[in-house]
Amino acid sequence: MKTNRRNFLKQSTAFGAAAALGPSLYAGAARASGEIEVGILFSLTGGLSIIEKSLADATMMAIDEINAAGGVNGMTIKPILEDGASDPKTFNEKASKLVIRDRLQTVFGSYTSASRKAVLPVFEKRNSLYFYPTYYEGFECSKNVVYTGAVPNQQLSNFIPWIINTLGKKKFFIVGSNYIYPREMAKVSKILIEQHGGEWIADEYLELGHSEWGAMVSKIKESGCDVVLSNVVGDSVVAFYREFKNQGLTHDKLPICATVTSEIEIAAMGPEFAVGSYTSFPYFQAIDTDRNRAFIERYRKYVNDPNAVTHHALESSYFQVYLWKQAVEKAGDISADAVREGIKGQVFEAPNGTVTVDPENLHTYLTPRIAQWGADGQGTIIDEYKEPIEPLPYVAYGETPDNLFCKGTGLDTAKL
Amino acid sequence: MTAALTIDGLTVDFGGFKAVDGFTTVVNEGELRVILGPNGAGKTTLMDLISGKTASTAGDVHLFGENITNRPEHIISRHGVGRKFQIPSVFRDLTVRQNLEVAASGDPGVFRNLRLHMAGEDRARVEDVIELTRLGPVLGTIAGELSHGQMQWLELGMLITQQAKVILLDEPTAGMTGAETFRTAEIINEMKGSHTILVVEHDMAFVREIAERITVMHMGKLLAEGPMERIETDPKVREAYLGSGGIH
Amino acid sequence: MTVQETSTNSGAVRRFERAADWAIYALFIAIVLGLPLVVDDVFWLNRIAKYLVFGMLGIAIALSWGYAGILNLGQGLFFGLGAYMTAMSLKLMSATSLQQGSDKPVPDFMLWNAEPGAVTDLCCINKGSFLWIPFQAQWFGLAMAIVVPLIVAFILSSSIFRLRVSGVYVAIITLALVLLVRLLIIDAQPITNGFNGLTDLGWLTISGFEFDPYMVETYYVVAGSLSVVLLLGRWLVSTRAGLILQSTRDDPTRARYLGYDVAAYQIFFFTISAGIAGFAGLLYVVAAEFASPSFMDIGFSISMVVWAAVGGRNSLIGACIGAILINTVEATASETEIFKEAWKLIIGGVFIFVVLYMPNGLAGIARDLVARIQRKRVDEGTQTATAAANRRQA
Amino acid sequence: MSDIIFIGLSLSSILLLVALGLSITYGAMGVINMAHGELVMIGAYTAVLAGIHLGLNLFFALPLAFVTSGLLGLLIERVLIRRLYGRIIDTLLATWGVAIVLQQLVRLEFGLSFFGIHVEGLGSGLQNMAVPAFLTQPVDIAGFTLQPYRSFIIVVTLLLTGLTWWLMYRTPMGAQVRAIMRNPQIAAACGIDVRRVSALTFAYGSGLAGVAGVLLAGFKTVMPEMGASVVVDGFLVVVVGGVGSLLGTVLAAGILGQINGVVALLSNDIIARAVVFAVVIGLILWRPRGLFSFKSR
Repeated sequence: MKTNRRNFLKQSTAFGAAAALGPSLYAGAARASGEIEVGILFSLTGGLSIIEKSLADATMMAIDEINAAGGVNGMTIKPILEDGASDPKTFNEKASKLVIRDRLQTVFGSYTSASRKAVLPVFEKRNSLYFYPTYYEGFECSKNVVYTGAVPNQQLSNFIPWIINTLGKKKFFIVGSNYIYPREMAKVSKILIEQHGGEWIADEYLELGHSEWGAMVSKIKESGCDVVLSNVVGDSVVAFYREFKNQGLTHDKLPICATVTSEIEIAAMGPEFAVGSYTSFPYFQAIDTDRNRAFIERYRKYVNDPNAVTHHALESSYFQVYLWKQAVEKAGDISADAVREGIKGQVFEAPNGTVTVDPENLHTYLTPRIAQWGADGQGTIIDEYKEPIEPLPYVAYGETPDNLFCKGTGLDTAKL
Repeated sequence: MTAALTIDGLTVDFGGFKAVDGFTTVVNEGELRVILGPNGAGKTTLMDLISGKTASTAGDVHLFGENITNRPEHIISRHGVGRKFQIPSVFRDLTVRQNLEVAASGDPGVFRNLRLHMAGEDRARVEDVIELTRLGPVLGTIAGELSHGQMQWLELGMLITQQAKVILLDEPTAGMTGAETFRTAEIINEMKGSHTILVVEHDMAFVREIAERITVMHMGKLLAEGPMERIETDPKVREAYLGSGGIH
Repeated sequence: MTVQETSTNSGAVRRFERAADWAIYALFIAIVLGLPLVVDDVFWLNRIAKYLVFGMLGIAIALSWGYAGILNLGQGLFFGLGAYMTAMSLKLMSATSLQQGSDKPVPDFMLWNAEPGAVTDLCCINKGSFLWIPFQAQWFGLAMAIVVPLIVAFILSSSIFRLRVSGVYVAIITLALVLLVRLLIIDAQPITNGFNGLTDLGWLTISGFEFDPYMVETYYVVAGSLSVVLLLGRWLVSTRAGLILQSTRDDPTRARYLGYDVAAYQIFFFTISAGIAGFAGLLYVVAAEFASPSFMDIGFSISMVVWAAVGGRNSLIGACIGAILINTVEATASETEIFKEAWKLIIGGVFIFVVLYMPNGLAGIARDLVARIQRKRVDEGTQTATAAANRRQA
Repeated sequence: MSDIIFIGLSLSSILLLVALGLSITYGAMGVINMAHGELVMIGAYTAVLAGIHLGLNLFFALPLAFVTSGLLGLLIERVLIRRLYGRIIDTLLATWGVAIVLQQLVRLEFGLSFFGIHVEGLGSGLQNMAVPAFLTQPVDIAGFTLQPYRSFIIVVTLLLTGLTWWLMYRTPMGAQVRAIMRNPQIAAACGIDVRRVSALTFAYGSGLAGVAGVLLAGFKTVMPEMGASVVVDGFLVVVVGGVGSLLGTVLAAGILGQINGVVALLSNDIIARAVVFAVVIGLILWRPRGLFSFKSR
């Protein structure tokens, strides 16, 4: 049985009535035999719902697909969806609801690091598993989180050398939103830039969500740089690219090379503002494989929007459910400990290609790609690694594949 | 007799316009002084200057020999100046009793007031004032719901509770019915002697009822001073009042 | 009816109201403290503990807004300061901070932000890290959670009220200030961990006992604190100072002419209110295990005011109950399947409804109810008294 | 140098654009309309929807958004604000509720999403408004790069300010509004239909918000939350300028915009924001009634 999400909401009205009666009743009723309950925790309201709703949709779609194909070990997955409301306080509260009251062993959720950090104590102290689908800054080594988004080395280790060697650009202006991810990306970038003989001439930040770029773009113009490395996040991205063009800068002379600008932001700004700029991600909607095309088609049908775009965090939200499924099947148990053991080394053919969970740090092997944006709002993939590369969450501190900091036994702090 | 209030050359300059200009007078302890003057003579401004609402630009105000010129309102008030406004000013969301309790301000500091009950003498005084102002029946009423007259009496009662030594009254009978005016005059007459009172008033019938000495102001200056009968016959006063229709 | 009779009646009314008032307080505190006897679900206890903390914020708002007439749209500033001070201490107690040895705690994010080769010690790992040194003592962080908000509020309110700024202008200043501090905290990433806030904290530990947030003991700490704050606040507003404060709200000029230094009263109560908010921040961190700059979002500060409005801005317990109630409704609605995406509509609608039809909030409704019962009682009482008097005369 | 002034000027014009509507609804009518930002957002969505479904460009969207937001403002006034005049803090709380509702309504496509209907241009995603190409091509004039879109915003803002000034100070309607500002009771006694004039004034202020929304949509993302951040800045400008003073609002927007621009260029945007907040606090402490004010009531 294939249900789309709107139908899902309607069907669950019946459950809703039960839920209104009382929390404990609901938990009891749903815990019927032949079901596995998992939590989904994204913002359905508030500013971040713009992106997080699509992540929740992708997660739901994967669950529906798995259920339609016979479930996990013959059991149906029963998702419990909670709204983080774009507020770390709410995330924390809902996480404790899912983990402590509903006693769930697995929750899929979070887009921002701030929300992940707010829920982490709940998962670590109650030993549940959190599947986190977003690219992030690294520097985390939790045995209670499975990270399926890119870490800095998976976005930058091909990007910076490519900018310097292939594009021939050497003077970097680094700009980002003022929080940890962009600052950490900048740190890794600087190391790579210097290694490859480039130089960075500025490292500037703007308040998260700020949309007034006049002064910053003017600085970029005056700085004498020949490439802009953007770690700008969220809706600021749109204002940035628009201001960039309005001040007469063009991507053929001074390209923006971005680590966060995805299909969503491109569609939101209007593709004409981004034509010719670059982004590095493991996944693009433009990946030209049958598997990806089918995925996009299914997703569009699922959300009932023929123009819906797919992007990196969305794709990770989707495939991480499958990784979890395989782990449960391998372990034969849904407990967090069993799934953690089961997921180590788990391989899945995702829309972006083969993904593998690193048995040591529970991050995911992904294939870095660089795309150049076109007038249709889609990227053309102009460079990609031959194979998935190993996730190194501590790369900024000298972590290498031969010298891992984060292992199954925990973080080796002596190496920091 | 001791001088309660000594005003010496008091002047305020509002950007070239002198609302009060070199005004000088002495009010003795226990005296009831009425200040008369046509509109714009500077009577209310004079009260603002004494009570600290407006800062003077020249001159001094002494209260029982102490200089209170341009001190903050609450300090002047603590020295013993009480003021009643033209538009009754009471705490409209508090009950009548609470208004009077707040007025018992012998100990005005924050920390000294972190206690549940008033001192016994304050409580006794509040009861006396309730008696005097005949507000007994409405003690539990929210002050904002009182009649105009009751509100005026409450304000007077608060001044007595406050134990102000010098009381400034700005048109205490404005907007009152005849009966209310009569009652007000009664209260003021009872206050006479124990308080020094300065009254600004237009209602001549009322002034005759209460006045002892009268000071006439004109264009911010002192025009004449003396007992009622002399003022009424003073040619300067008559002249000044011609423009605004004379004393009536 | 003679004067004497009305006077006794009004006295009786007040006595009855006071009795009803105390009854409500007693009932509330009994329910809050007795809740663990009925609810044995640790999740719900923890969740309610968080809402009790918000209830404490409601008390802080009612104190400054309802009783002093000062609308503080930046109460989140004091809540946030309290939370950060507490979280700093608890952060230094977490396993990740102690990985270099128990005598040398360093928060993990400092290691992470450190320049290569920096000394990994609180003294000098970065420019501001020395500020953390005293927070190694837990009592210091807990004390600062209240002291720092008190000091900041004292300085702020001294300048505001000495300059006789009032009304909406106070609201705008506090609003701008909370925005400013939020911005600075996010920017001072090396010592505050910026946008992500302080997470991965240790548990509050008092003489060896660790307060796991999902423990009934932790609930009692919060519930007990709330009860104490509530009674303390009730005592404060019942004192003469509380009465005088209300008079300054009604007519500051009159209060000045009675000899009161109005600013001093405003400063005192504004500062107390900030201290309560700081204490609430402390307890929130104990129950939720993190501190975040989102505590200083404008939306949160405005929400607090709305909670107080729903419960009744002129009533400490009303505002407290309002906060608890709204948060419970929010949580329940957002966890009910049919409201999953529509719950914000409901909350918005409730705010509008309350402002339009319940200007004094729940407390106003309760007061009306008490007054109605009372009037009936007094009427009956008067009738019997009059009847008795008539009989005597006859 | 001219670059710095231009950046400051364009920052000022955007502040003023949002503050202008507020200076009417808050300054003139004493209503703290927290939903003003949402009226801006509705204006922006009007432009997006007009572009997608009617094929109308920016210039047609401007009047359309004015009417849409104006009508919505009228509705809010009739249903809500009307009962709250004189209760300034209550207007803040009630309109906060309105803001929450409006945001969520747009996100839920006015409830249509429950029935599986999707309207392109609504919903929780990011939207954008196309800007005519000639407004995005910078022009070089004697070494100074003129940005047409920024200049366009500045010009429209100036025109709207002029129009508002003319309405308020040169028309009988404006005289009535100013009379109500100073004393509604006496204005009513003089035969002014206070209810009607207030409703129209509020609608006008709301309409200005709609226009601001269209112009903002040209350089930032259109999304349900876009209004929340602009409204606070708008209030700061109006309060610093002096409640009820159009000149004060213009001046405050000018000062704060220039400070922001200069500091942003000399150090960075974060410090610039911090400085602006600090200046606002300082100015209010220094002149609690604003830079320009008249005594009212």
